[in-house]
Amino acid sequence: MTTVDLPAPTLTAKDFSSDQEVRWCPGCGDYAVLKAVQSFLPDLGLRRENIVFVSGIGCSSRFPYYLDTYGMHSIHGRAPSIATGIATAREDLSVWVVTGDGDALSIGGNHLIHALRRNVNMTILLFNNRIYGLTKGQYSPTSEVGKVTKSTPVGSLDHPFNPVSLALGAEATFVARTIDSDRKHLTAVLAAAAAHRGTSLVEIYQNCPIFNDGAFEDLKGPRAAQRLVRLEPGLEVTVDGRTWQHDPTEISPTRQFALSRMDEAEAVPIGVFRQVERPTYDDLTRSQAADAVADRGRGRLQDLLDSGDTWTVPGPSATPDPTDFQEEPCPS
Amino acid sequence: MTTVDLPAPTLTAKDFSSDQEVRWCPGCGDYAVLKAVQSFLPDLGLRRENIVFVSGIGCSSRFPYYLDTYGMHSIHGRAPSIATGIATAREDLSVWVVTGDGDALSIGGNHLIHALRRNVNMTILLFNNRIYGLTKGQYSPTSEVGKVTKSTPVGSLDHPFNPVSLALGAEATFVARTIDSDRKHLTAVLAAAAAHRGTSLVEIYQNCPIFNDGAFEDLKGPRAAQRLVRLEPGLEVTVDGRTWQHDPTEISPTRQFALSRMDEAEAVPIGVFRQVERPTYDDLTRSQAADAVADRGRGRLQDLLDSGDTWTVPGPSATPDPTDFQEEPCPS
Amino acid sequence: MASTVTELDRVVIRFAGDSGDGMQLTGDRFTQEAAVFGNDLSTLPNFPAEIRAPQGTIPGVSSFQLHFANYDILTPGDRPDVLVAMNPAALKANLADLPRGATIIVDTHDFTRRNLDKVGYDANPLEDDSLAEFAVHALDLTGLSVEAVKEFGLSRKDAARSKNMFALGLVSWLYGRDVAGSEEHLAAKFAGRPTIRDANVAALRAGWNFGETTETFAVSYVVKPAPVAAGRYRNITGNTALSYGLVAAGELSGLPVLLGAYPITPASDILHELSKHKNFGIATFQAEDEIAAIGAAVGASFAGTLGVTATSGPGVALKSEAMGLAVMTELPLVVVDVQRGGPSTGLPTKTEQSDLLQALHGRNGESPMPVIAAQSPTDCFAAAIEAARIAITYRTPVMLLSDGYLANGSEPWAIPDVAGLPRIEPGFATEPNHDKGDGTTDFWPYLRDVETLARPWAVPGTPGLEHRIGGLEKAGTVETGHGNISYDPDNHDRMVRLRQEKVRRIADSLPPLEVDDPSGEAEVLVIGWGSTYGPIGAACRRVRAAGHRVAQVHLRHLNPFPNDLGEILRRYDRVVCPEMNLGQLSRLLRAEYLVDVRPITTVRGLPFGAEALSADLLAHVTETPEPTA
Amino acid sequence: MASTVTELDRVVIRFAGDSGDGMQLTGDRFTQEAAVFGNDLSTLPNFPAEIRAPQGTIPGVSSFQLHFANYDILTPGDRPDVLVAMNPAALKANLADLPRGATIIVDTHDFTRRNLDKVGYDANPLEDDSLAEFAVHALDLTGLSVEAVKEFGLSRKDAARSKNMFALGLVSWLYGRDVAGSEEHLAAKFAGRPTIRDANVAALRAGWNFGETTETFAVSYVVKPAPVAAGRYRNITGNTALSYGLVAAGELSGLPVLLGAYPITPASDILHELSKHKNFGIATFQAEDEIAAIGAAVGASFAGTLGVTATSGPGVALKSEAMGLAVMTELPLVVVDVQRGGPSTGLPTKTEQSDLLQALHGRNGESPMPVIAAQSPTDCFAAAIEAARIAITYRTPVMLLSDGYLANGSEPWAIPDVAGLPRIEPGFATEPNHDKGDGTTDFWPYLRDVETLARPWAVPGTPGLEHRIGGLEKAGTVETGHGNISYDPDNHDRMVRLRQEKVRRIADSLPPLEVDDPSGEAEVLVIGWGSTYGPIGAACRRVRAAGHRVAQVHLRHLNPFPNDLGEILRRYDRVVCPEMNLGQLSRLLRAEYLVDVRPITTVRGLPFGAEALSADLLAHVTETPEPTA
Ligand SMILES: Cc1ncc(C[n+]2csc(CCOP(=O)(O)OP(=O)(O)O)c2C)c(N)n1
Ligand SMILES: Cc1ncc(C[n+]2csc(CCOP(=O)(O)OP(=O)(O)O)c2C)c(N)n1
Ligand code: SF4
Ligand code: SF4
Ligand SMILES: [Mg+2]
Ligand SMILES: [Mg+2]
Repeated sequence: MTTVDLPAPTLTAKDFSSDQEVRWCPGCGDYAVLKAVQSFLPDLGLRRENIVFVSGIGCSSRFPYYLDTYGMHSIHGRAPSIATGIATAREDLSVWVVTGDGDALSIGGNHLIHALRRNVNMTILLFNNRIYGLTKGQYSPTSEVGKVTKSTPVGSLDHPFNPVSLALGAEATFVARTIDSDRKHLTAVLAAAAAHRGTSLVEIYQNCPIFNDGAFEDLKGPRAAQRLVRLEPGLEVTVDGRTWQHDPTEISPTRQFALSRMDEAEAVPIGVFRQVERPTYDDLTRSQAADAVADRGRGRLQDLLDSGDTWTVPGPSATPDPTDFQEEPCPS
Repeated sequence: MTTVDLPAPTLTAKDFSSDQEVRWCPGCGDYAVLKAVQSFLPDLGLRRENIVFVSGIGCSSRFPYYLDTYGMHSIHGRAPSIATGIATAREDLSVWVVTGDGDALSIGGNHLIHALRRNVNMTILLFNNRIYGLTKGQYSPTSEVGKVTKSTPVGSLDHPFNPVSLALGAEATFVARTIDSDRKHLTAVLAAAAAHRGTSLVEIYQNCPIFNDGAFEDLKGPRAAQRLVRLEPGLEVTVDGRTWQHDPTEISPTRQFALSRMDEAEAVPIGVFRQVERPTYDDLTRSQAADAVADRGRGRLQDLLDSGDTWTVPGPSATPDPTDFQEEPCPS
Repeated sequence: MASTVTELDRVVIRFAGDSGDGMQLTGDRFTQEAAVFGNDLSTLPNFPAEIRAPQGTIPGVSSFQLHFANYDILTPGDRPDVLVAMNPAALKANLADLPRGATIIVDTHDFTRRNLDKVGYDANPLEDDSLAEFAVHALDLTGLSVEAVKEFGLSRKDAARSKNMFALGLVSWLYGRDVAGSEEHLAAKFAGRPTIRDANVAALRAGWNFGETTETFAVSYVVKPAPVAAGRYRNITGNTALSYGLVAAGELSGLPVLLGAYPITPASDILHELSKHKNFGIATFQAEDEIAAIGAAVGASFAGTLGVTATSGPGVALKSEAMGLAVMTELPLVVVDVQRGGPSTGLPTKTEQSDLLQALHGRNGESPMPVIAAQSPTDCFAAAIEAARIAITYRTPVMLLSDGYLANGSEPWAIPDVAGLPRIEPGFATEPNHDKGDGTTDFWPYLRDVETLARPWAVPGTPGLEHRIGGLEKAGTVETGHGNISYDPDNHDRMVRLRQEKVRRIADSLPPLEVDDPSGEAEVLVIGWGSTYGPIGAACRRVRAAGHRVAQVHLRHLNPFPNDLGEILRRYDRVVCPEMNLGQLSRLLRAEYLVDVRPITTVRGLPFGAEALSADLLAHVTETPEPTA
Repeated sequence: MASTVTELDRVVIRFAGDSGDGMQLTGDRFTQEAAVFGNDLSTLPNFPAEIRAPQGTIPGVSSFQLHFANYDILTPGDRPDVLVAMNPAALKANLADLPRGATIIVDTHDFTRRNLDKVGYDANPLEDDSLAEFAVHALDLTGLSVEAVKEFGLSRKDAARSKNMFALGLVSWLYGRDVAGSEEHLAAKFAGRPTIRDANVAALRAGWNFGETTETFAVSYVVKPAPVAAGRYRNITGNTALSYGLVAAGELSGLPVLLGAYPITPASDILHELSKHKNFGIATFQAEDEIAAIGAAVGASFAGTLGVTATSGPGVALKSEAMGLAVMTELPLVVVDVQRGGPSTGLPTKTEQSDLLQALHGRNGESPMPVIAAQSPTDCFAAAIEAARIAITYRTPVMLLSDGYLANGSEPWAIPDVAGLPRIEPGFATEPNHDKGDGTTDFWPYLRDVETLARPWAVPGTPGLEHRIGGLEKAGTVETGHGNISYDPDNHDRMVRLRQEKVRRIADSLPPLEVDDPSGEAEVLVIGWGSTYGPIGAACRRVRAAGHRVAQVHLRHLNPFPNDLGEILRRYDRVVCPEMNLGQLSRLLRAEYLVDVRPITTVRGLPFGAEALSADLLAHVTETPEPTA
């Protein structure tokens, strides 16, 4: 979220569509998310030029090309670092990161958790299809154990991350989950994420019909009602035999974490798990700079160069010919 | 922990001391941990040659030089990956990682969380002095907000990680915390960690008298009794107004996570937070290999090369002079 | 029924269609038929960068080119004699590559207004005279296929998907190929889905029969088998051959192999292939990133396994620091770089040779690493074994360079007899190697072999050899091999030179270079490395066929260079070096030998065309020599 | 009271003691005194690699060498005329560097059996004749200091810690230096701790008085001021000068600066220094690793800030992939590499020039990046501004090479007048630049300046210029600057050459090289780059003083090379290139110009000694020329 208020233009989804042809596979969940984002962006009330989308590498990371905002399709896993630089440099931009489960949690895991603990102003959309799409179907850090893929012909061995638990363990201030197939829910979560000042992580369950079709089938259609828990503030939830009213603004993350472990049992919670206020890294950086100017005045270069122990050599004095001197007796 | 039983030799702490002079600053907490480890290693009942210590870079990462076992002082942040290779290659080794708060949580954060979720057989000793020692005192990802250091002359801005919370969010199977000054507790935690099959993370609060002296002073001496909660199975604990008996073997990490947030209030828990069984990555790798041999027999190279669609060219036939041919009419 | 059968020496055929049209399978099968028939061959698949680009668009076109001949050929061919185009996009994307007079077989089914618009065809090219200079066979392949499989009750969509098999059948007929092998293949592939199997076989047969019974084609062709040495053959891609080479290296050295890898195009298939061979003592570890991948390989090597990591250029960049650790700790390690178009993400699915300088210099400090390259898909097998030999013998990380063209291209491979492959001796240290002077001994991990300068490889678990290694400078010369950390200035200078010399000595283990100069009188030498071997060879043949003399030498070893290379370069008046980069080997040769090596460069993501390259070579060969003083 | 005052041209003095003895401070203060007095000077601090190695051991010795003179000098000196040694370890570690006849001032206090044993002295060297060839002053400096400060009631340990100030006072007296400045410094430094302040001042004065009143020293010395240009001066280290250069670049371009950095020796001080100047619009971001550090810098540059990242060799290795992204996206970026001993972790606190080839080639693909180097501590200021000029003008990442010697070494700096510094024009794009042909316009992010080939820098927040950039190949030539992803083979070839040409054109903006050849008749040219400037200059002076002719040229620009370099190299019969690596610049020059550049190399973690280097040069200068054909 940007804090700088600019006259809100009246834009539509179309204003946010670039001239590039969208190139995902037919049926890819990314289309639905793109549509939702394009439709939602006008609601931000921001000018297009004040929005930046940064992505890593992966199918989902093509996202910025399709939005008529500023954007960078960067390198694998590093989008949160790049976004950190953008957000720290500029307070007037709304900074978005688009990433995949491989991009964000495999190669980019460290940047993600550090962005979360720093609480840099950015909204991270993590497209979780539980597979590496772009490299044609290897298992990912969110794939279930035993997954048979090109790189694991007799099944994968490693226990997956739960992105929500990981984020909560990494001191995140905003964590939410939604699903590609539910446009309304997606949009609501996007709105909450964008409104949050700090790092917002939104995990989006996204179907990859080519390499991991149906990963979230259970959560769609008629069965969805039993399998999904739609988190709302005040919703009564029960985990491990304990019941309470969900409060995303609770400072202690312990109950939100407990919620994130629900899927181990029956139901999968979607919605906002956590949303707490904490000063953001970039705002603090700017306020340290402002304080420095307030305390010491805007820096003057000449003063800086002249600082420290200096001395003055008076009057011009000819520089002697250096060949007159030698530093030690000549060796030969 | 290694599963391969070898006749247990009778060794002493001295057998585990290498001929290298120990080179930490006077009063560094690392000395105490080294002594404790050297004294504890004989209890493992393993041969020296079956023990490997791998470290990254940092003051603490000098550790392997001082132990007369196999060892590698590797590069910054990468020790968990190297240890993963060692553990996956060899089931008969006891693999230890020694790392600092910068090494493990800053540059090496991703390898750490992936080792934890994979549950590779290794014991990670994380020396947390909440500062970068070797590079002479910059703040670290565990430094408190507002820390004045060489790189943050007006105070650091970022919210620190809680290594225990992070580990629990990263699907760890064994997480513990101890402190350099309490040899007995340290040894007991080491014993539990070493006994665990899988990735054990032990956070060790370690004093750096040079760059962050007294960071854990509160937890030592007379005040320790009020400030420390010594976790034991069955200990009655209260967090956020809820009371229960601590059970590190509980499969759901939610209450263990809650415990890890205790320090936000008054008391700092030390001891074993979590210790659950889960197949290890390296064991599973070995069992997939064993299954492959059982199913298909030990691979025969000739058979592999001969596999697929092959054909046979009968009888010897002279290879013609390639200059007799040309692929297309010559351009000139 | 065709009236005439014409004999040809060689044919280049390209199958092109939408990504979903199964062109790679069609190409693979036809390749296999040509191989079994005894032709020599070379292939060039070309994938779109997108997983599934929008249907019917140019970026979505997938193609497979096959060159087959009755003699030994060296390249997949420059320009297709035959194009099979399954839709307007496939036609448009490939047309510019066709020589005048080429044959085009086109599926008319998708030439709808909508599809034509998608690719910017104002008029239907099948209906105006824009294809006048080609021999066009416009057939409703889709319709014919649907008809052929209708008895199986498939959905229309599934029925239409058999059109690639119809096309395969038709082309097989055209070149007199037997489809029995492909039928078997389909039977095996769709064993679990009998309807699909039967439909595909039916479409395949229908295609063949269509050629045989209709009079669409006046002529069919035969390309006789190539005279090749007796033996057992199979068709193999570079990535598979490289993977097999790594399996072989494990067997030949008696070492288990651990591949640490993070998926990346075009190297991922090495991970995929090796993950199938767990019963060979091969472990594959899909790491969280490239750094962890090489980290695990280094750890495995320390533990007495052959550590391997496979990636492409961006991954090599990330592994730089860890390679330095392997250089410093002197552990065996094979780093495979399947090069692709750069810089940065670049052109991931295209080929290039632009990582050579990165391989040599992409590490901090003086960090010498042997570098070798494979020259053809089949050669990837031997190159992998050679990389392992150097790594194990000299205790050093080795960079093995392949590229996208080798990785996915295929050619027939005379399957080697395993018994004839050379063994590799790991020679683990088993006991203390240093006399302390007081009657006792201890182990010095850097006490070197005086000849190879290799240090001992003492594996955890070996009693009495406990030791510590690391990335800091150490006292590790031939005289002082205890390996303790040393900040002594003179020691560092000696160590830096020693690590360099150790790599240099690898050259002493190499056979003399083979210079191909049939006339024995060439004045111009063409030098290359890696996958340009085929195109350079083909271009040289052309130059020679045009009546000129030219010599060719091709390097497997890029660091160190073979001992006789300088002498060879100086033997010629002129040295020319074609590369798929901006002249990287040229620079290295110029710096090393002060010879005015002239680069010929292409950076188009595609191998050199033999035709264009031969024209370039000819210019150099026929240029008047500069007057020498 | 000394009987005689002798005048000297120059003195090299080295303070050595345990890490805890405060030798760096002593050296700094004496440097400042010499500077204020008007001497020219050059310093070489030498830190132990450990934070605090065990007390009294050789690895724990910290030293500071200062060369001061009455003329302009170029190096910190080869061999100390005076060694101040605070304990046995300091004596032993430094003795070998002393020339016969040197003065040794030694604190006898720590010459106990236990301390002698620690460093392997069987006998006390102060008591046998092992120091016979030196002028030894064995004094109980500690005892004298404790005595001098006893009135302040400090603990014995704290009292003893004032011995470095006692030593400073004594040496100040010896060279007739005023200690008033140092007194002020102590007063400021310990303002909050008056007892410590007073004790230190007392020890300082006691040391001075000790020299003045006792007859320990028969002679005292004077080194007159050096004739230097008028102006305001200060002493400055390379890291500080480089940091100031970055602040200046921000001011001169009007851009905010964001430094993304991860601490690493010897680059960390740049982060420390810049973090102090937040009131200049400088933001410092201590990242989680080197990759995130450059990532943030790239992001900041995209956002219209000058992105900078500073590290050492291992960090550069990690940044390789991201530098490729900056090359591909053509964003301004300054990457500072303060080189240290490699490979791998190597010798972190020592200097080396071994990252040159990494700087040029350590990225995947053809990934050209301008590379420049600073040649002295003060020159780091101008070098940083030049790096920023190139980065901003050409929209490219630039590698700025410094090294451990420049970073920590210091020399007097004629403080520049800010008004005289050249402005740098960011020239942000403000409006659409491309005519769509239908009467409307749009923005093409890769529509280049036809002269520099730089692309427009359009910063988020600018309406109408919304665009997307990335690491994939794009259509971005002068003609087709829309920058959309392109897999077209010919486009890629053009783009690869264009990125190379853009970097090459930087050479067109450079002034002619300055060749220093006082005789105008030299036949041998010595070429260097970076921190060897001083030692090469000093060695050339010696060669000339010995009656020989030699020319010197020193490169700031390593990529591209200046346009006139080839011509200059060819002008000489012989070209010699001293480097602190195994000959990296030599290789580049040989490859580029086919000139037989002869390397002189040292990799000892220390700068060249002028004496040894002049001997090497002399050998080349006096060698009989080979007969030319
Ligand atoms: C440094 C580097 N390593 C590897 C790759 C290859 N690569 C590209 S995307 C990707 C993973 C994609 O998975 P994910 O992030 O889940 O995105 P998806 O395609 O599923 O949307 C990989 C391994 C790369 N481009 N760069
Ligand atoms: C790639 C790389 N980056 C940076 C460094 C410099 N470095 C060495 S140790 C270290 C951090 C040390 O902190 P920590 O891990 O907490 O260990 P400690 O010294 O406190 O025990 C850093 C930044 C390095 N050696 N390598
Ligand atoms: S591979 Fe999967 S994730 Fe990628 S574009 Fe296709 S459907 Fe979407
Ligand atoms: S700097 Fe701190 S952590 Fe490092 S050795 Fe010294 S006391 Fe220990
Ligand atoms: Mg994915
Ligand atoms: Mg630390």
